[in-house]
Amino acid sequence: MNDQHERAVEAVLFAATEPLTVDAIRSHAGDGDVRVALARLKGRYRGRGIELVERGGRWQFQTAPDLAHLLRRDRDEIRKLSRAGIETLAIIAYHEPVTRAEIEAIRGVQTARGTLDVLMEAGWVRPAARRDAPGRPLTFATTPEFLSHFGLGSRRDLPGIDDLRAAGLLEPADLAFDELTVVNQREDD
Amino acid sequence: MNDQHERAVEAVLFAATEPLTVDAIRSHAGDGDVRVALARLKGRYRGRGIELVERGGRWQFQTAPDLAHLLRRDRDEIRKLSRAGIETLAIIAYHEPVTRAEIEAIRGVQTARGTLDVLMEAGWVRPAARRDAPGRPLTFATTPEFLSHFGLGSRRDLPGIDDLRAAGLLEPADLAFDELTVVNQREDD
Amino acid sequence: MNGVPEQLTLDLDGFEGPLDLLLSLARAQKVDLREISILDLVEQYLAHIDEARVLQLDVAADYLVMAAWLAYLKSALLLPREPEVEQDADDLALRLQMRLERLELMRQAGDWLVARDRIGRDVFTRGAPEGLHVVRKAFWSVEYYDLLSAYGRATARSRPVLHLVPDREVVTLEVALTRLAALLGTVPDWRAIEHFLPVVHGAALRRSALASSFVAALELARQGRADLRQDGPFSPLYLRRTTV
Repeated sequence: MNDQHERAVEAVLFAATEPLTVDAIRSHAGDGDVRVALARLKGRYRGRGIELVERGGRWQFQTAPDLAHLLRRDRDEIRKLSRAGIETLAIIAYHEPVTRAEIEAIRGVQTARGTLDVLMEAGWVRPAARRDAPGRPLTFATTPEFLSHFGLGSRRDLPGIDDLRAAGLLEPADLAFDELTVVNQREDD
Repeated sequence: MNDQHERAVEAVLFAATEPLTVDAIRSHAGDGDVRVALARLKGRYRGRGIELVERGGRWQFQTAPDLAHLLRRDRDEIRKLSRAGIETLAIIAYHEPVTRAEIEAIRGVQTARGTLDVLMEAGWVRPAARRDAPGRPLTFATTPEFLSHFGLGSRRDLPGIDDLRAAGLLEPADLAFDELTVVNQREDD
Repeated sequence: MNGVPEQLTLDLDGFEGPLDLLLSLARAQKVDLREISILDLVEQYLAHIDEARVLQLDVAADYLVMAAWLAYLKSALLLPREPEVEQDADDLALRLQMRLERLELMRQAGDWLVARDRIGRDVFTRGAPEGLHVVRKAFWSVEYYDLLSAYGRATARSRPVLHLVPDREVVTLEVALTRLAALLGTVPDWRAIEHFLPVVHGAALRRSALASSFVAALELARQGRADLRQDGPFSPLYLRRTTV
């Protein structure tokens, strides 16, 4: 019963407390083509008050964006990010994995201690691997929650990211050069 | 616009943290006949993986009852019992009912708190009567599951001490010693 | 109280570092960042900093560092055209322009991000999800053999250890000593030790008699009652009563 499987996928996604990968869905919904079921469900909910979306390979139901005004009432406002926080988040999203020094090189200013903490506390940024460079600095990257929170299917949905990458503007080597010029200038002083 | 109202009701119910009265739904979803929208939605979700239900005048989405089992997935894990666990189990089997202190006296080492817990969790050991002795210590005994796991009809099927000795299972230390003397004699030859 | 410096202080405070100030000045040129006149930009920036200096304001070190670097860039850009130097200055100017462009892009991306349909603000997930649960059932596995050998192992640790040495016929040292002392009195001259051994049956008992008699001979020699002689290693051992 194909339809039975689609029902199962629907129920599992509804019950889930977080976005689910296809594998996670399969482990609960049992045998059947999960992708086919997801595609059908996505179509079925199109234009409804609820929609099925994929974020970074994870699937979830959420309310339709155009109904936001009805639902926002009574809810706590999302804590507003500082300008530095927004900028830092964008830089990490475009350049990940990226070190703190590289973030500072792009912004041309030191990053306040709290800025990265706030992003990590929100669950949007996580420490990633250490860079294989002198001092082995820690790098930072975005999380699946970042994609989900901002409604991104993947990082490729970030505007212009492919162009920037093609232009070589997202290369760590390029950033390192900027950093170097800043440091050299400081030492010249 | 009727459909728009239905969408709103759908989204409101989906996002609600608790079942909502018709009035509560109206206060969020705005003007429109909430009851009509609810009836339509109920029909729309009939036979799906989720359904819209009313309980005591409050409405909510819930997983279709026949799919509830999907939300609870059992995973079997085969785990090996620790050495201490096996020894403790064996002592209980041979000496039951036996107190913790007696087990420790036989093993010659203290029994970690978790060891007996694991055996009880496995269903092989149960607390038995209290010993009529100072402190009235609890005794432990094996269960029918223990017998069936090891294919025993009763505890009498456990090999006796002589059988164990004959099988070389009883005194591994002495066994090793015997082997050593044999080797020495051979070297004499 | 002078109103003007305060205003200027605020002016600089409003910027997040020198790059931010440069970017704001560049935006004021109202052209695409790629078309920007770096020279104009540098002059505006330096004018800004100079003004702050004239007013004796504290200017953060970062801004001064950037000012020094921009002053260097300006002079390099204005230098008479020497092929290598010119290349270098143009390259630096291009890099500065690219840095500004990238910062601008990141700013726009940040604005774009926060304007997205965000969960908890614009879109909402299910308010009361039932949740998915994985119930782990542990199956413990033990083999019957492991159970039995564990019992042997455990009980062996506490069971009193009894070592049985099988009874064996021996010629004790006492017997050998008495016999040898008595015999020595009857033999006046050197005799091999074998001569003094009791007649016994079995190779093991014979070896025992030899060993005990040998030790007995050593003991008598120590007491000064017997002399021992051996001509070389493993050659026959001779005994006689000590002659005074």
